[in-house]
Amino acid sequence: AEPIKIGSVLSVTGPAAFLGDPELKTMQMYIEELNKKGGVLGRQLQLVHYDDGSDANKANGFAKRLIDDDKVDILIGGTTTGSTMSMVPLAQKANIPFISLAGAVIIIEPVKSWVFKMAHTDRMAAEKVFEDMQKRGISKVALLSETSGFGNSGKKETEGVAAKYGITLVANETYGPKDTDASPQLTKIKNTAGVQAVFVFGLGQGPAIVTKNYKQLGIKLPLYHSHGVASEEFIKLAGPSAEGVRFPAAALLVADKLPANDPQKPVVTAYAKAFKDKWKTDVSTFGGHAYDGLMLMADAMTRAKSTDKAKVRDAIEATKGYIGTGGKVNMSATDHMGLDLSSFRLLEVKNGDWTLVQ
Amino acid sequence: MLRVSSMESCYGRIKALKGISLEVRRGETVALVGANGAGKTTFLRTLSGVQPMSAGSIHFDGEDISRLRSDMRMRRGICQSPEGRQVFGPLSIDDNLRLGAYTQPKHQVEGDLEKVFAMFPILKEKRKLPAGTLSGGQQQMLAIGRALMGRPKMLLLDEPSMGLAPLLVEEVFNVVKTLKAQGMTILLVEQNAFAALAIADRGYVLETGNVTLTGTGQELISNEQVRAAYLGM
Amino acid sequence: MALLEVKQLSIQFGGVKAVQNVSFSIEPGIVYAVIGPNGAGKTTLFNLITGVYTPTSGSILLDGESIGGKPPNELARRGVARTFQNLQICMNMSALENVMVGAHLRLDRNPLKAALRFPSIKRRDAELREESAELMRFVGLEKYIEARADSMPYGALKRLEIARALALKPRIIFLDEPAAGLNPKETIEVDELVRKVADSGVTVVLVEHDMKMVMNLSDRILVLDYGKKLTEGTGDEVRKNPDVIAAYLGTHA
Amino acid sequence: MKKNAYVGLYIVIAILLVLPFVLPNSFYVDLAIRMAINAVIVLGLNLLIGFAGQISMGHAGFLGIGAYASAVLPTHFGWHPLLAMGAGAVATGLLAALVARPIFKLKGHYLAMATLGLGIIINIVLRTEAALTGGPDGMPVPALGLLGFELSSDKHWYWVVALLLSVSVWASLNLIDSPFGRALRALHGSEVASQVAGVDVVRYKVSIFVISAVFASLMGSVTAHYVGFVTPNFADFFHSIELVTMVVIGGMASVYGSLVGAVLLTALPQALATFEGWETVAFGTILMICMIFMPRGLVPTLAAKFGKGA
Amino acid sequence: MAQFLQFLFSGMTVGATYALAALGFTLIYNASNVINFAQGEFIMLGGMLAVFFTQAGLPLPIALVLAILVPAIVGVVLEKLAIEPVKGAETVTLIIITIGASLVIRGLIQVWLGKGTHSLPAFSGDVPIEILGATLMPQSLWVLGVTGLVVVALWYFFSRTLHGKAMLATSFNRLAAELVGINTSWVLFMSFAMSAALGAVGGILVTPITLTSYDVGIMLGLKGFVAAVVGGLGNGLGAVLGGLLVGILEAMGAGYISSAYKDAIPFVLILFMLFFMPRGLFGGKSTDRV
Ligand SMILES: Nc1ncnc2c1ncn2[C@@H]1O[C@H](COP(=O)(O)OP(=O)(O)OP(=O)(O)O)[C@@H](O)[C@H]1O
Ligand SMILES: Nc1ncnc2c1ncn2[C@@H]1O[C@H](COP(=O)(O)OP(=O)(O)OP(=O)(O)O)[C@@H](O)[C@H]1O
Ligand SMILES: [Mg+2]
Ligand SMILES: [Mg+2]
Repeated sequence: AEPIKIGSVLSVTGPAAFLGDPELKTMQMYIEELNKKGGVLGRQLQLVHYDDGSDANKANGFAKRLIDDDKVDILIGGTTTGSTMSMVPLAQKANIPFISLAGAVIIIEPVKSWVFKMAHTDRMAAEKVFEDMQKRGISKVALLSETSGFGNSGKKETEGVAAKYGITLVANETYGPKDTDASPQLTKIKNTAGVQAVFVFGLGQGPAIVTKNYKQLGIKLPLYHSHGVASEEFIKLAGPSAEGVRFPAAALLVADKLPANDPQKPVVTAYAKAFKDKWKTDVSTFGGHAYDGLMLMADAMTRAKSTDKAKVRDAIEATKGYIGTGGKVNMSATDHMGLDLSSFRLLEVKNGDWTLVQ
Repeated sequence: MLRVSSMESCYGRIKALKGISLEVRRGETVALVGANGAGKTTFLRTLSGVQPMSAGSIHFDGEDISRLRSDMRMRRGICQSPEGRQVFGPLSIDDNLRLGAYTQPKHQVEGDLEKVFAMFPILKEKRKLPAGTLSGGQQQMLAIGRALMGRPKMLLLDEPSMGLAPLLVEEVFNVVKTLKAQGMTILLVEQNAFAALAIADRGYVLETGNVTLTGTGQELISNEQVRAAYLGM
Repeated sequence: MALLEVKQLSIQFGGVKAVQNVSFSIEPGIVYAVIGPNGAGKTTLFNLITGVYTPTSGSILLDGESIGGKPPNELARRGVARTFQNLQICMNMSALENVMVGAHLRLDRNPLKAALRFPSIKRRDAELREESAELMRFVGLEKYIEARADSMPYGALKRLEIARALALKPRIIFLDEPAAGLNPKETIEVDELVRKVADSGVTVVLVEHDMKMVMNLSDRILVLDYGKKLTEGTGDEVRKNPDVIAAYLGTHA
Repeated sequence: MKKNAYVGLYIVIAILLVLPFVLPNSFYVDLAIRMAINAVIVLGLNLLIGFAGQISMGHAGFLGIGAYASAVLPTHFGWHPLLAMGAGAVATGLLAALVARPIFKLKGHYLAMATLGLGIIINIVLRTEAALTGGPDGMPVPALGLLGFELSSDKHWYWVVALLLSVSVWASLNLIDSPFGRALRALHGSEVASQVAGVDVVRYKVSIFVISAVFASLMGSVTAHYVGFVTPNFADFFHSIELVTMVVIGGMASVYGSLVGAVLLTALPQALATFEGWETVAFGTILMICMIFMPRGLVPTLAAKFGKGA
Repeated sequence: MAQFLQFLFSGMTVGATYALAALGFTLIYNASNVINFAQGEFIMLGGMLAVFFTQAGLPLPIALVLAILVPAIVGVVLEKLAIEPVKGAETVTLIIITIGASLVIRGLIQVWLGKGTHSLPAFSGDVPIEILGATLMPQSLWVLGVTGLVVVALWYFFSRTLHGKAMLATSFNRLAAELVGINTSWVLFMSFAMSAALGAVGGILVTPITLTSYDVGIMLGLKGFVAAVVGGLGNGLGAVLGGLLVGILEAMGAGYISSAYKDAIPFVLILFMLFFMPRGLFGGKSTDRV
């Protein structure tokens, strides 16, 4: 039979390569694996992938190519929110299911009939962090966000939910994704009266530099990050400065530390092991989103017993209780992500390793 | 000392030299005359190795230097004062002259500098100024001085009197005469054909990339064709 | 009234006083020569009058109107044209186009009309092409009408500059060493050329080291030395002036 | 400029007429549209860089202004898209005119750096004013209606853009072979010479800068409507460099070179997309090889080789 | 006061990395008038290779020597293969070539060493030095110190030695340089080797502060170019001051005005400065005459 064509546009190079790279690796690895097991619906899977270089305009062009020229059956990808959003109108127009791996809430709010997303939202990250702050009695927070799409959207959501947790943002600074120093911003925050904790919303090496600067400047306040630091690389880069940093992340990152009865345990340990064995690099939760997207698709197609686009879409929307690396997914007509706050775990760096904050 | 046989050189697809053969003996002064575009400048540049030669050969001091890089030719003693002066504008006059002696041993440089300054006092006066601010004629002096700093065995002068005041034209021709008397070999391209031929032992007439006439300086001066075409008489 | 009047003109570069308190005036229709040793300030004087440099002090009057410090394009508008001692040729264009640029001010320069290919513009351009070719023949460059500027020998480029300056239809033209790099025969050609230009009513101001040409052509001569005016007069007066002989001419002329 | 310069125009038109009927699917139509849009921008930029010899490394900034005018004004203020497009062009023109005078005091690398800075500033503003522009993630752009009928299908877009391109080529050819165009080329060759000939050098530099900026802005608007989504990448430094590269690869001061450059460099990333990790290396290598063997650009070098006018 | 000082230190540290990049530009520009947009990649190579060789288990001194030597060779290869063949081409052509080269270098490193970010341990530990309430990292002193040394060395070379003058002469007038017997190919060769090595040294020095990955060269190259132009192209001291100026403006901008616009602030000020100093802080006056 004809192979099932999976079209994907990922940011494998450029500023968001940090996310896109493990996503692509995961897709390649698991498509191979699925094919070894006989594929889906008895058909082999074929990945058609293009790298948008973290440029949303390119993503738009490639999405068109996937739909019109490659004639793929489904779209998985859009590493960044920008890329995703530039592809959304095309998917909607072409009536093709589209599973995004990006984070921002706007992807699924308002709901777009053909668009789903796997990653936790930035709003959830902010809420998870604020929840913990609330527990510790922190109410005055300084926000330091990155001027990338990720950080910018995170900033907006953070500002939006702060009040709900009784938190005021007494400082609101930004740094650039390629900055090599954030001491001026941190100095300013340090000298702001009343700050009780600092929340950094960024991705990749930026947060590591911020964390180092934080230590250098001798700031003693609790430091929170977003789920954007959820990879081993962060600890390596920030070194001892990372001690005590807290951030929300999917279960994947602490696969071996999960209690044995955690429903996600088998999924995440298997994925983490497979990924490390195959690529000899550490896992990141972003690769996990690709895994979830792919498996969800396979699941939906199996349930739909067809690759018919409308049927697959309906099947995805009907997903209930699917356990992925990101958590338990319960989709519905009004919720195209299907994750709740419980799917996020709060981690803390202790002795150069993650620990679960209970 | 110098033997050039059937030299050819092209700019793109246009052949500017079409097989020039010429000889200069040790201690001789040879003048090259010809109308605009005859190829005099091209010839000198090809000799110095800054313009590619597409055919022919150059022998200097018995050695085939046709394939030699320009700086190696300079080291063999071929120095040129180029057309259009080509001074190093932002560098001082002093530095320009010192660079003229780039291939020479250090100890002789100060002495040579003084010789050039004696020849063109104005250069000494302005020695710390950037060469680019000099007037046209002053730059011409600098170009000649720079070539002399290289202690040439054979000096190539491309229109050395261009833009010089009458007094200095005389001076430059006197310099050429003196150098000649000191035994230097000189290849002189001049529009001031009369003066050039007058001090030259021999001359060549170039026309659109070919040598059309040759003879001693006096012969050429008295040649009717030359008088009509180049001397305006 | 004098066409051009220069009063107490000076300019200084750092410590170098290149032109100092120079005054003179030029009557319309004559050939006026400026001579002097190398570095006397002749080119600088041209640069001042044609607006390339701004004077440190002094005034320049064209038709009684002050033009000191006005940009060159403004002066071109008033009929001032020039050539350069250090060639200024547009090497990215053909020889003919170089000449056509000289006629810039006499054309309709509206970009919109040009982009829409108004017939009037096209017609005028075709005429100008003819006119410019004619000018090239006039300066003896018939051989190079089709040539690219960057493939022309030095001497030809000198004349191309003259053609370009003439294309402006100037009232006064400044020639900086037009005969440099030309052999005696070619110099005579340029000599005749300048004569023809002057005869057509254009005032010519000439810097030249070829004394034969200067004496032949000029109605009046200004002699500069070290940026200062040494003397001014007719050819004969200047030739016999002992200061001029000592500073410039030598025994030779 | 020879008479046969216009022959190329007829060939271009002929190709544009035939193309939609031979392209296998709408992806290729899409590619053709993007090529044509880039070609128009590059034509304008080549007037500035190739003909007038003034480099701009910030032109994507102007493109960005146009694109965002078309996105922001209709979305947030309910403007008609055509009005927004016009407003973007006017704003770009004003901005370009405002900065041009001081900027064009600069030469060479100093000019390059100033224009680069200008582009970066524009980009940062678009990135930062997230409330209006959607920030780094960009924002959707409403569809463009023309005389009551909405441009939605690729074919419609194709014909619009093809017409724009043909007109632009024609106008560029006309312009460079006019007194205005000659003055531009002359000031490239020698500023004082052209000034002495009466060319108001500053004014010409400013005019062509403004013209090319407005071109870029308009085409930015067109792209925005066509793609339906804008991001600050429209205006970023790399895009500026990409545009300059198109000019140089195709051939400076060559109208048809602009087309060739735009077509090649729009197609190349698509062609290399399947190289998986090696795209950057391949792209860089191709750039270098082109420039090393054809330093004057494709069209002028080939034209010189086969003895035709450029 | 402490706050101001902190901004200043921070700006100087960042600025010194820009300055090191700018010095590389200066060196090549002075020999060839070429702006080498691949300069940033040499910096990247220095850092990445130092990380790679130390991780590969080589002893530190050998790792560092290799991390400097390899980029130097890359620089020389670039010059021989890509710059030498197109001598006399237009500036933009050369710019595009060096951009192409930077893509190739970056791409190869990406394929070879991956996209990860890496760090090197600081040379003299991580204990910040306190000065009047502000802190400065010892590594910053390394960067500043080496930058200072390089400037002095370059100044001496270009203004006091004949070989330095010969290099300048080559950039001003290649034809005349050849006529006075300068081997211009060798001059270009050396300039690329030196600036690549210099870039690599810079890369090694700044990695403990800035971290490194295959794509850090883009930003450093860009900022280095800006710094070199601000200082006045071709002037070593200018390059350093330009770098420090950009760095300090960014830090002050982030601290006092708006961190969102901190990258734009230096550009705005620089544009203003260029209007009054069209050839940068120390750019020589034009000596062209007509
Ligand atoms: N860069 C160039 N490109 C193409 N052709 C050129 C170039 N330079 C010179 N030529 C051509 O080569 C021929 C010889 O030129 P060359 O400069 O050697 O003449 P010349 O005898 O020195 O003239 P002049 O007396 O004017 O200096 C001329 O026909 C000229 O048109
Ligand atoms: N831009 C400048 N900066 C510094 N000095 C200058 C500048 N322009 C001219 N000078 C100086 O002014 C003096 C006059 O130069 P100018 O070129 O006017 O001489 P000239 O009379 O034309 O000489 P020539 O006959 O050699 O062409 C020279 O000493 C020159 O060094
Ligand atoms: Mg000549
Ligand atoms: Mg002069």
